[in-house]
Amino acid sequence: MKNPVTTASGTFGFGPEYAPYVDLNRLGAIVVKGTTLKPRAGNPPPRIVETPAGILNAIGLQNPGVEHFIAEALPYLRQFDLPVIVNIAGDTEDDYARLAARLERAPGVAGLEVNISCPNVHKGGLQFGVDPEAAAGVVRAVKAVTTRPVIVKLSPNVTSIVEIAEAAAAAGADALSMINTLLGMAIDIKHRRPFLANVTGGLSGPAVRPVAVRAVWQVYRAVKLPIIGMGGVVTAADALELIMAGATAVAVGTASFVNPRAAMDVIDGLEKFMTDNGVRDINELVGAAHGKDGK
Amino acid sequence: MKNPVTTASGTFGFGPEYAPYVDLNRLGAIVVKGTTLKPRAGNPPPRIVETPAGILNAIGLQNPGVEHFIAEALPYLRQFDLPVIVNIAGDTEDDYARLAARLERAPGVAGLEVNISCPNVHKGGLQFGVDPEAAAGVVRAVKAVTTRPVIVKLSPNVTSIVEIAEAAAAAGADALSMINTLLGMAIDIKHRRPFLANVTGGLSGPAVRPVAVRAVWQVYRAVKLPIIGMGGVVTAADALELIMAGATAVAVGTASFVNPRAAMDVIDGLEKFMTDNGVRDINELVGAAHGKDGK
Amino acid sequence: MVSLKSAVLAEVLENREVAAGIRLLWLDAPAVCRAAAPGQFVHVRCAENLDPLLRRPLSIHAVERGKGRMALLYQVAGRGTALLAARRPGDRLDVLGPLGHGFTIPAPGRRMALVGGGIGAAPLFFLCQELAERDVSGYILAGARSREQLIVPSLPAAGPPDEWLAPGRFVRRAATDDGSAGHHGPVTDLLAPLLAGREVDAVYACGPRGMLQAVCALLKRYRVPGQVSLEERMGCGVGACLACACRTAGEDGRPSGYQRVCVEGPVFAADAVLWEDRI
Amino acid sequence: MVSLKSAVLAEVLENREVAAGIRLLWLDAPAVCRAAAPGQFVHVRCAENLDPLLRRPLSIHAVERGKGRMALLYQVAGRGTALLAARRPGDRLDVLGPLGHGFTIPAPGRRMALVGGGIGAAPLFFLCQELAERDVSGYILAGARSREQLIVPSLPAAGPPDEWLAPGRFVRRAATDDGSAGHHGPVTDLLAPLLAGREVDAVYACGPRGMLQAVCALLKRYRVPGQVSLEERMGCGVGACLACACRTAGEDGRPSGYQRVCVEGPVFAADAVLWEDRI
Ligand SMILES: Cc1cc2nc3c(=O)[nH]c(=O)nc-3n(C[C@H](O)[C@H](O)[C@H](O)COP(=O)(O)OP(=O)(O)OC[C@H]3O[C@@H](n4cnc5c(N)ncnc54)[C@H](O)[C@@H]3O)c2cc1C
Ligand SMILES: Cc1cc2nc3c(=O)[nH]c(=O)nc-3n(C[C@H](O)[C@H](O)[C@H](O)COP(=O)(O)OP(=O)(O)OC[C@H]3O[C@@H](n4cnc5c(N)ncnc54)[C@H](O)[C@@H]3O)c2cc1C
Ligand SMILES: Cc1cc2nc3c(=O)[nH]c(=O)nc-3n(C[C@H](O)[C@H](O)[C@H](O)COP(=O)(O)O)c2cc1C
Ligand SMILES: Cc1cc2nc3c(=O)[nH]c(=O)nc-3n(C[C@H](O)[C@H](O)[C@H](O)COP(=O)(O)O)c2cc1C
Ligand code: FES
Ligand code: FES
Repeated sequence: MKNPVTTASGTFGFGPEYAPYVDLNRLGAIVVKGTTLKPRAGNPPPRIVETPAGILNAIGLQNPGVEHFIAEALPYLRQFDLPVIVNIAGDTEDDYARLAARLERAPGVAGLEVNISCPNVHKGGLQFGVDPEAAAGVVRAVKAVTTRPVIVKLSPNVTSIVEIAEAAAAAGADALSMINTLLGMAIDIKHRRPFLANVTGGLSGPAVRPVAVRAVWQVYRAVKLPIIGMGGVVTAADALELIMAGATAVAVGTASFVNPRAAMDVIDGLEKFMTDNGVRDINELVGAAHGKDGK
Repeated sequence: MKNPVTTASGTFGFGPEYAPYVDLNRLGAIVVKGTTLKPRAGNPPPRIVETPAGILNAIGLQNPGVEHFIAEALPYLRQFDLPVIVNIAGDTEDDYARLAARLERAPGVAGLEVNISCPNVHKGGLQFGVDPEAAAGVVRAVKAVTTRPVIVKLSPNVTSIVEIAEAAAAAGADALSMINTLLGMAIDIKHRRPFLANVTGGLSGPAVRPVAVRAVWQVYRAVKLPIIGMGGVVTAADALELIMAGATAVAVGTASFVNPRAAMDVIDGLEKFMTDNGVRDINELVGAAHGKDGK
Repeated sequence: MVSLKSAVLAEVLENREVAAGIRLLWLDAPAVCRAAAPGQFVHVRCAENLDPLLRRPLSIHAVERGKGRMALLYQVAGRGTALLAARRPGDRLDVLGPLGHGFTIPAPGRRMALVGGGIGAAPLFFLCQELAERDVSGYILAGARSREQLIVPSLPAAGPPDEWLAPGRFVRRAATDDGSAGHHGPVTDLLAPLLAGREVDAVYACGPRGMLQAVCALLKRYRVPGQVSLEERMGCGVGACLACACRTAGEDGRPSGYQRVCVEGPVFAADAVLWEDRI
Repeated sequence: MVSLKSAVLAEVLENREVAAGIRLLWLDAPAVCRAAAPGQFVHVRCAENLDPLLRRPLSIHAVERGKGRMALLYQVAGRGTALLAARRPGDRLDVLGPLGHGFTIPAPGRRMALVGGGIGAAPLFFLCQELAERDVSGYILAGARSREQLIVPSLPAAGPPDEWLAPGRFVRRAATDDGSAGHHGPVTDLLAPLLAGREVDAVYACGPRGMLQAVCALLKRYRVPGQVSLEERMGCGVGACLACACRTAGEDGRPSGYQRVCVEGPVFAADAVLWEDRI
């Protein structure tokens, strides 16, 4: 990776949507929208509602399916000098394995991000993300059929994220990413009903950053795997919080909706911070807030 | 209760702090700062840090102990026409039982709020709040020695808040309150260390409201106990979200720091909403967002 | 090195109330003006901080390409638009756009009905501007709750160009729910006889969901083609988040999945939209 | 019915830069003025929305009771104070206070040293105002990084009242870290000889933590009483949240627990503060 900044799955489409605003060649990597075996229609609208310093979304994993991804989205992305990480989601262990196997045969896939934590599909993975056994099962199934690096995306909606992280690590994960959205909800008080058609949604944006920093901090101390940190990164300072908490890379998500160039601004801001503070290698900052009692 | 609005424990002191700004007689009830058997010094500063639409706090249950509470704070509060709910916290089941027993002999205690969910003390209860067995144990121990209504305060830092709620209900809780703070953290990037002396803290304020609404919604569907909803209530509209999700009463917390009259403004706003919408009894609105498939 | 688009910081030139709760905002935004087509929208950042967080979609109401000026016509509906209302001339506004897929410009000789309901009529003014030089004629039908909310009659307030409305070629008619101006009843009451009498070749409509649905039902009944501009809650505005879903039908009339209001829309063929009940 | 206090919406009268990055804000706030005592602070809501969420504590810098005007002297340090800097005359600012426990007004005849470091010197001006009519004399010692940041010499810029500083009774001395004004070195270099020479009966100090700690060490060494004004991160500002903890000692010098900077402070007896290392 040219730099430690990537895009959070589901917030940056498949690349072309933000290409008019962002030089994709400058991104450290792109993580594309969650992909499933079959095309998925997603949830009925409304799918989004604004909350204080955040949003709730319930897209429901709308996506054109892995075949379409390989036929259409991947060739587009391969024009760029840009590692492509494919976020995969399924209803069963076997779904994940089949997705990984199919993508193994697709040229230009730099890694897989295994989404075991989407709160917006009823069978779509959340059960895996909250149960260490189930999480490990998915990871093993994917690892068995792929040679690509496997990043496991963790849910914050658990009593102990460390427990799930450890299970994923033991099952062979190459890296961890966190956090997916917090399970939340908003009520339309005028109509006295849930705001989202899906009832609950996933909370993201600046509001959740403290939870993301804590998750990265805890997992960094417990598990020796690289972490991709995400959750509420808007500026380079936010990214630095996650990096100093232990993230090797960061993803920009909701912030892109507010500022299409957010990922670029984070890249530029990190460079400036490094220059201003005489930091040669960003890795000097990874986990820096743990001091000597870190790992 | 004159109205469904109370104060969230730890955000309104023991009453006198806000008495210059708020007519305490107008509150539905007051929930005082978490009280322990022995005085507790709390955590070293810094104890607070601002986050997007929220704050992280790590007070560490600083309080003068139950004897001082009974001798000093309670007589002050008894001057008012105001139900006093005492928030209690301990390190062991026995601590909770002794606190409840001691308060049983104190006149003017309208109820106990059992805090099994404070994230800021190392032994102070969090283990109870995340484990259904332990939660039930505390509730049974308290119920055995008190005739006062027992409200159990739940943590959102769990995989299933419903599971804990059900355990508390089965153990005899009279009501549930939720949510306590979300476990979070902030990094001071200038000094490359955690911002709070306690490292992690509890996230509260508007940022967490979607999580609170979701928790109330889920528990309302599963458990037939009154719910006191809290988390990010700033306005009457926010309170109505919690009420329509299933809360019988709401507590105003962090908002008081921003606007000392926040609880009054919520009371006035609820009255206005009821008048404008021809609602005679606030209970008509409790759980209204569940529609016919609610309970 | 590719040349990248970006949001612009447009200077506020004017921002005043033109009808009850409705304001007209002129911006200095030459790049947006150059690229804009009728029916497109801009995604506006209303706060300078994170509260409120998301941008707000607003249709392009008028464009003066020569001067590089464009106007938005907006209703103060909530927190974002209230912040917009507080912007003074000289302030800078973060504007992303033009975005989305607008109205098809009708072929010369066409007879059109342009139907606007409430603030939904905002984009019709820009459309009229573009049609002014073309040989297109027909009707502008404006509906509103009452006289105060009627938008089309207030269009000239947007600037000098009464002639932009090309009244010679477009007949204006109004309908209000309370009868305080024009026809007493829904605006579709004005449309139905035009369709029945085959007086128009196509209908373009924007406004509240209920009105659009009624328009589409009439179009289906009289087999007249049309286009409607939809609203949906948005995240990104550029097609990346899939928040702004609208269920559409394929050629065969069967559901073909969700389209994005911000990219495939906001203007859709009237017969493509499936009016599923919103929960 | 009790009469309740509340935050006031104070009109901004003036808001201008008076030193590098330091601004003076005059507010119309008669009720606050009436109740204010030197060393107290107000808790200011910098945004009208939720970002940033918390109020900001700022010392009361000057009070003109007759006119009902008060001034804050603030350094643009972060987002809240940057928003303050953008307020224009005529805007209204949500101000809660006066809050906290200020300086004890010295008895007549006392000889004082008032020590201010950087922006910490803000409350000393109000203190000087209150002492102007009293028979109190001594020294004002102002420290700063360099000439541009020196606060006390810029005090007259706060209005006409050079005489408020009662230079006849107070001798002013400055110290800068870079020697660009006054003594080249820390402001405690100016204090030490005064203490050694028994030239003052008491010392009041406010400024950065390190400076206050050094002042307290000198006071202990020379057994001179004093008071220091502390800063700590605040939530409520009224004593309810226990966020603003400061470790103090009892009469016996042993730790007596945490006090609240917003209620028991911000001004504490110099010998009560335990200077525990902040992590
Ligand atoms: C393509 C498009 C074009 C539009 N053009 C105009 C126009 O020209 N003039 C005009 O006055 N209004 C227009 N609207 C509606 C306008 O976007 C909303 O009124 C505005 O976003 C309300 O923001 P608020 O903060 O004031 O209200 P709030 O209710 O506080 O907004 C809360 C959230 O809901 C969203 N929202 C609220 N109402 C709508 C709505 N009707 N459609 C989509 N999202 C909504 C907001 O964007 C925001 O995310 C358009 C909407 C769309 C989708
Ligand atoms: C009793 C008291 C009196 C003060 N008087 C003055 C004064 O007269 N003039 C002046 O310029 N400054 C004064 N300060 C410091 C002032 O409160 C901070 O500079 C200010 O809060 C910074 O806010 P910000 O949003 O600009 O900075 P940010 O760094 O963005 O603030 C983030 C958070 O940290 C808090 N914070 C930041 N710095 C401090 C600090 N030094 N002390 C306490 N909290 C802090 C803020 O209140 C806020 O909650 C005083 C502080 C206290 C406690
Ligand atoms: C609209 C939207 C869609 C998302 N879709 C996915 C997805 O398909 N797969 C996934 O793993 N995460 C998805 N996420 C979660 C984000 O990748 C990210 O983990 C989360 O939003 C936190 O980061 P942020 O606060 O920067 O947005 C989605 C988030 C949003 C807001
Ligand atoms: C400074 C502070 C102190 C708190 N102390 C306690 C406490 O002692 N006991 C408790 O049960 N909850 C405590 N809480 C949690 C609140 O009661 C409440 O559950 C939480 O803040 C969410 O509500 P809010 O978002 O309205 O603040 C505290 C919260 C804050 C901000
Ligand atoms: S708003 Fe994001 S896809 Fe339309
Ligand atoms: S700031 Fe809340 S007690 Fe001091």
